Formats: sequence, structure tokens, C-alpha cells
Amino acid sequence: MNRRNFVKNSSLATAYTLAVAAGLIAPGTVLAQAGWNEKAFAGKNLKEAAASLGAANFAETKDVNWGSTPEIAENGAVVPISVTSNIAKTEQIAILVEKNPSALSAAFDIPAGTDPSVTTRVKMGQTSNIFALVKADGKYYVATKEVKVTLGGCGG
Amino acid sequence: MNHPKTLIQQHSSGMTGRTATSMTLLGAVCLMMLASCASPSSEAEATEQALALMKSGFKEQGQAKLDRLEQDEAQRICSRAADAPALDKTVEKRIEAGNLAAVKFPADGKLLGDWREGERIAQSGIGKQFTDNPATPAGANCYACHQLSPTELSFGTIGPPLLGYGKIRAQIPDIAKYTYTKIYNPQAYTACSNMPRFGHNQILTEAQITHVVALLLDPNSPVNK
Amino acid sequence: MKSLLCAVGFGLVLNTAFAQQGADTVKKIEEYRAALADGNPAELWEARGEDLWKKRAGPKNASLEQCDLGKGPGRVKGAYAELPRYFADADRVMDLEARLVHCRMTLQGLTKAEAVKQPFGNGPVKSDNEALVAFVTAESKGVKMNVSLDHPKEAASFKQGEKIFYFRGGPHDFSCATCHSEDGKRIRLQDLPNLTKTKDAQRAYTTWPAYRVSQGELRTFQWRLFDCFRQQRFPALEFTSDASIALTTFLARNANGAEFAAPAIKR
Amino acid sequence: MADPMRVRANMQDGKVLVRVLMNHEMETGQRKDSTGKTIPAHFIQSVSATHNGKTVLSAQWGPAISKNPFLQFTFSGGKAGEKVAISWVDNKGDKRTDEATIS
Repeated sequence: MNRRNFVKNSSLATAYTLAVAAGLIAPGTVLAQAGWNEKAFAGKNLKEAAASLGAANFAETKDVNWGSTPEIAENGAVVPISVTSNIAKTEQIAILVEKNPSALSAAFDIPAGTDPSVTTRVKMGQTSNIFALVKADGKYYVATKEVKVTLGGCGG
Repeated sequence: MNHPKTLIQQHSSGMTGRTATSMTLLGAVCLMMLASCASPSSEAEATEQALALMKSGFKEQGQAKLDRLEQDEAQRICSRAADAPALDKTVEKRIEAGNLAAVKFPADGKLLGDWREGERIAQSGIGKQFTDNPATPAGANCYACHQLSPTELSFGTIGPPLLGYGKIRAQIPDIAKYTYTKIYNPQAYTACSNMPRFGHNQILTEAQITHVVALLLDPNSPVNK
Repeated sequence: MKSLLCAVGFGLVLNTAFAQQGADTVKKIEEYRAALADGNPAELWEARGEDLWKKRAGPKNASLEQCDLGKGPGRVKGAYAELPRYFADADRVMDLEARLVHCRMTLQGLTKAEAVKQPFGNGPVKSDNEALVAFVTAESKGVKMNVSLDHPKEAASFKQGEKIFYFRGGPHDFSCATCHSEDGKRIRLQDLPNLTKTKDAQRAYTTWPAYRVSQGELRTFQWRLFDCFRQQRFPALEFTSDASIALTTFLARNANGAEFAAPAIKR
Repeated sequence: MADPMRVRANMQDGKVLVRVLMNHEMETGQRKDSTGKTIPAHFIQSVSATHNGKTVLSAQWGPAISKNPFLQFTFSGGKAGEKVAISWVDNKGDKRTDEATIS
């Protein structure tokens, strides 16, 4: 594992936010909007991204329903992902693609009153595991599903 | 009703350098159409009109110039419905003989190249599109239509499967010459074949064709494993 | 390069899934398509097209709402299912895209060059044509295809289109029929509709225009033909040329009787 | 100015089902144009949904979300006739808000 894991990720994110607030970094020009967790989106794998989201460790779970998420995607440019958490007090659902250059695709905050269920579409460069990282009652869980990607358009 | 000969002349008027032979052939086709269609003049007229529309309906882009719409004899005769009556045997023979006569073989006489290179050529569908760089060597895109190597499962079915091609035909004399010729110009053997005339129309170089021949015939090629 | 990638991609899938359970793969790809059908981004084009249809524009500061698509000025519902058709005011058989060019010229006062400037979009460069087509075609969803050949020019266009379908040319000797005149064929792993048979012709024609997942764009029937000819190694098909309209008449007429089902979503 | 979203909000089993399509390139910053120049990254970074002034969903997105993004979720406490608003902000600071009436 590389040294990133030894860095206190949350403090870096905070430092970035503070830098934006202080006008040291102009938001939206080079890096990102304030509040956007740049470090998490730069994470190369589940562990790095999860750490930046605040999950120092996580348990494997089967308490996630993958809904309409297909086993095979005809085109990696658009892969429908549906994640429903059956874990009580789910407050966040993050979707990660193991073999993408950066693993994290999206992180959803689920307030009380909203179903712990989101559907969106992600890009996949190749066949890969998809992770649903669920934060529930302050703890983190991860569920895994493999999606195979075929590439269409073989005219070239 | 228009006299067929008038139609032939109109038909050929836009073409340059077409021989009397091709006009005779065309006449044969038109006559066949006349014989087989309920409304013969409209058939021939539609062909005339369609050719005119093709000429006015395209513009050159990149390497694809308008001369690509100038049909040669085989293209003209083969522009026919799948369920059209069979071509006259003499017409077929004439197409085949003409195409066969134009086949060129490598100067060094070597017909078997490198099957590995052949596999790359068979996989690539690049070439001759107006979006392709003309400096990049074209591929043959064999897998688009044929099954070849057993490890390549993404193959098309427009052409027959060629798995084990060389193994099955190892005993046939002159098989390399036949295979080279078939790739160079499939219409040397089969008039109106769906397969591109890779050598005849300069899609592949002679050397590239020998690589594809090797892919099909070399005992070490995956095709024959 | 693309083909190599393609081969690798398919290889991954096939080694593990397709080879052992081909039918299962087909079913799973169907599931993938079904998952995308709800929430087709083509709706974004439809919405933009409706705005463009209703917005005053051009030197004449007019909307397209009085455009006659064949069922009378302003009647959009079901119009696409009867196109291409003969238009007396232009004395020409027109498909939807040619008719939109006509209306933008006559109603809004655009020059021809302006009206055909951006037939197809590319990322941030949007095409008004694609948006308008998405809007108009969506208004024919569920309507049975009913292309008439009653007018002599319609009948002629169909016949010319048929000839063009079988026209072999270019360095590869390809015609439309090379890939689309036999049942059950495929190129690489992609199924090829037999456009000379009613069932396939209906399924193919009624699912264009479509949002192409691979391109992130809504593509019209003119684009479909343009890109087929590109792959046939022909020169560039002129947008709304009579050749393109004749071929469209041939294909649209062959789809008669089937319910129109586009804008669709495709790989 | 970005093109509008398509927002649909429907009552379903007593809850509000929200479906959103957004107009956005979602450019990764890793692709090259035909001249070999890298196309700069341009993607939505944050999304939020509100109902009666209350946030019912918020999200952070990366460039791996597909072009012309789709989002679907369900929340409780809404009624037909009320409004749901969706907002996004991208990495260049472009933003867009659209709303739909629950039906």
C-alpha cells in the first residue's frame, strides 16, 4: 500500500476547504467546488477512496439490493447502477468501480425520510467489481457486484 | 417503352473508359430485367434515376472521392436484389475470368507471410473510410464476417467459418495460390461475392495478403490449432 | 486499435459467460437495455426540440408551429409515421429532416446554408436538427407506420431507394444489402437486421432516431444512413439529398404496419 | 448557460419517486480530441434535491458519472402539487436548478 494510507485524509480535506475559504484556492477554476471531496475522488481504489470518505475500516455486507444493475453492460459508457441498502439508519451510499482510474463515482447523503436507495449511471473502462459503500449509524459496510462490460462498435 | 440500347447508352454516359464488353454485359442484365419484371421500363428507369441520385447525393470527404461511386462492370452487374433471378452463367463466367486475369502475385513468388501479422490485419477494420488516416495501413477486418482463430469469440457470420482452414485443406495442391487469389479477388472464383476484392481494389498490399494467407494456412497459426 | 480493444472486451465477457451460456448473455444484455429505457436521455433532446419548435427565430422572427409536416400546418402528432411523403409546395418527396430544412427556410427565413449547417451534434456543439427531430418523432410514438406510395413521385422514390439499397460501390464493393439482406447474420457480435424482410425492417426503422449510448448523442435517420455509407467506404452522403430520401422512403415503407417506437436508446 | 434538466416527480405508494435527466457532457479530462489535445475535465460535482426547503438528497459526483446523467430516488412526506427542486454545480462553477411539480 502506498503512503496515502498513512495520511490523515480528513485533515487534508479540511485543509483544502479552509484554503478555499481563505481564498488561497479559487473554487471551480482549477480544482473543484468547495466541499467537493477531491481526495476521495482521486483515490485509486476502494480503500483509498473509503478512507477519504471517513471509512477507516468497513465490513462486508450482503444487505444491499442491486436492483436493475445489470450483470453485463453492452457499453461501458453507460452502466445503470441501482443500490438499495437494507441496513438500518443508512445515511450515505457511495458507488465505486474497482478498475476505473479513480474508484469513486458518486457519494449520496441520505437524510431521514429519504429511502436508502439510489439509481444512477456510471462509466466503466472494463469489466470490474462495483462496490456499494454504505454508511449506517456511523459504521461502514461494503457490498460487491461484478459487472461485465462488452465494447460495441467494432467497425473500426 | 424505351429501347434497351438507349438505356444502356444513357447508363454508360457518365462512365469513363468503360469498354464495349461492359456495355454488352450491361445489355444482358437489362435484357434479363426486361424479361423478368412486370414493369420493365420502370425498373430500368429506376436504375437510371438511382444512379443519377447517387452521383448528386454524395460529396467527397477525406480520402473518399466521388470516383468511388463509379461502378466497374462487376459492381454494376452485382447491384441486384438478393431474390433477383440468377445471373446468366456466361455473365458470371465473364466476370470471373476478367477478375482472375487481373490478379497480381508477389514478384518473389512467396505466398506465405507471417501469420502473426496476418492476425493483426484480420482484427483491424481500419482503412478507406473518410474518417481514416490514409497513411495508416488498412486492415482486412476478417473477423467482422468470419470465424478464424478459436480464441477470438467476437466474430461475424456474414462469411463462412474459416476455423481449421489450412488443416482441412493441407493436401490440396496449389492451395496457397488459390487462397492468395481468393483474398486478392474473390470474384475471380465467385461472381458477385460479398467479400471485398482486397488486392484488386488496393485495400491490402500484396505483402499484407501473404500474411493473411499465412494466418489461414500456416500450421502454427491459431486458425489451424 | 479499436478493434483490438473490442476483441479484448468481448473476450473477457465471452470466455466467462457467452461461451458457456450464450442465450443467457443475450437475456442479460436485454436486461441492460431495459434498465436504460426508463430515463432515456433522448428526452433532453425532445424538450430542447419542443422549445426550438415554439421559439420565434430567424430573419422572419417566426416559430415553426405552422410548419406543415404533411398533416396540415401545426399538426405534429403522428406526422412522422407518414414520412417521407410528397409535398406539393416543394414538388418533392421529403423526409422529416428535409421538411424541417424547408420550414426553417420558408417560415423563419433562414438560408439553405444556415438551415443545414449543423445536421448532427458533437458534444458541446449541439444540433437544432437533432433536437427538432427528437421532438417531432416522439409525437408519433405508438402510431402505426403508414407511408404512402400513392403519388407517382413517392412510388418513384421508393423504387430508387430500393436500387440504392442494392448499389455496390467503393473500394470494398459494399452495398447496404451486403450486410442487411440475409436473416440471422451478425458483424462481429452485433446482430444485423435483414432489411429486406418485414419483421426486421419494422424493428429497425421504428427504433430510429435513438440516443446512442456509445456517443452520448441523439442520432437521426439521416445520421444513420450517413454513418452506414461512411462504413461502406463511400463518400459523404449529403444531408437531405434525394438519394438519402429515396433510401429512407424504401426503408420506411417496408416498416409499414409497425408501431413507431422512437426515440429509442441503443448501444 | 446549461440546458434544462428533465425532472419528474410522481407519487408512488405514498412516497415521491423522483427521476432526473441532466444535460451535461461529464467530460473526464482524460480524453483527447482529434488533434490529440486533451479535452479538459468538465463534470457535475454536487447535486442536491429539496422539497419544502428541506434537503431530501445531496450527492458528490466524480467524472465517472455517465454523460447526460440520470438520477432516481424516493422520499417520504411529499404530496401531489408540491414542488421538488434539483440543483447541480459543476467543476467550472456552472450551475443549474430546475423544479417539477409532484403528480
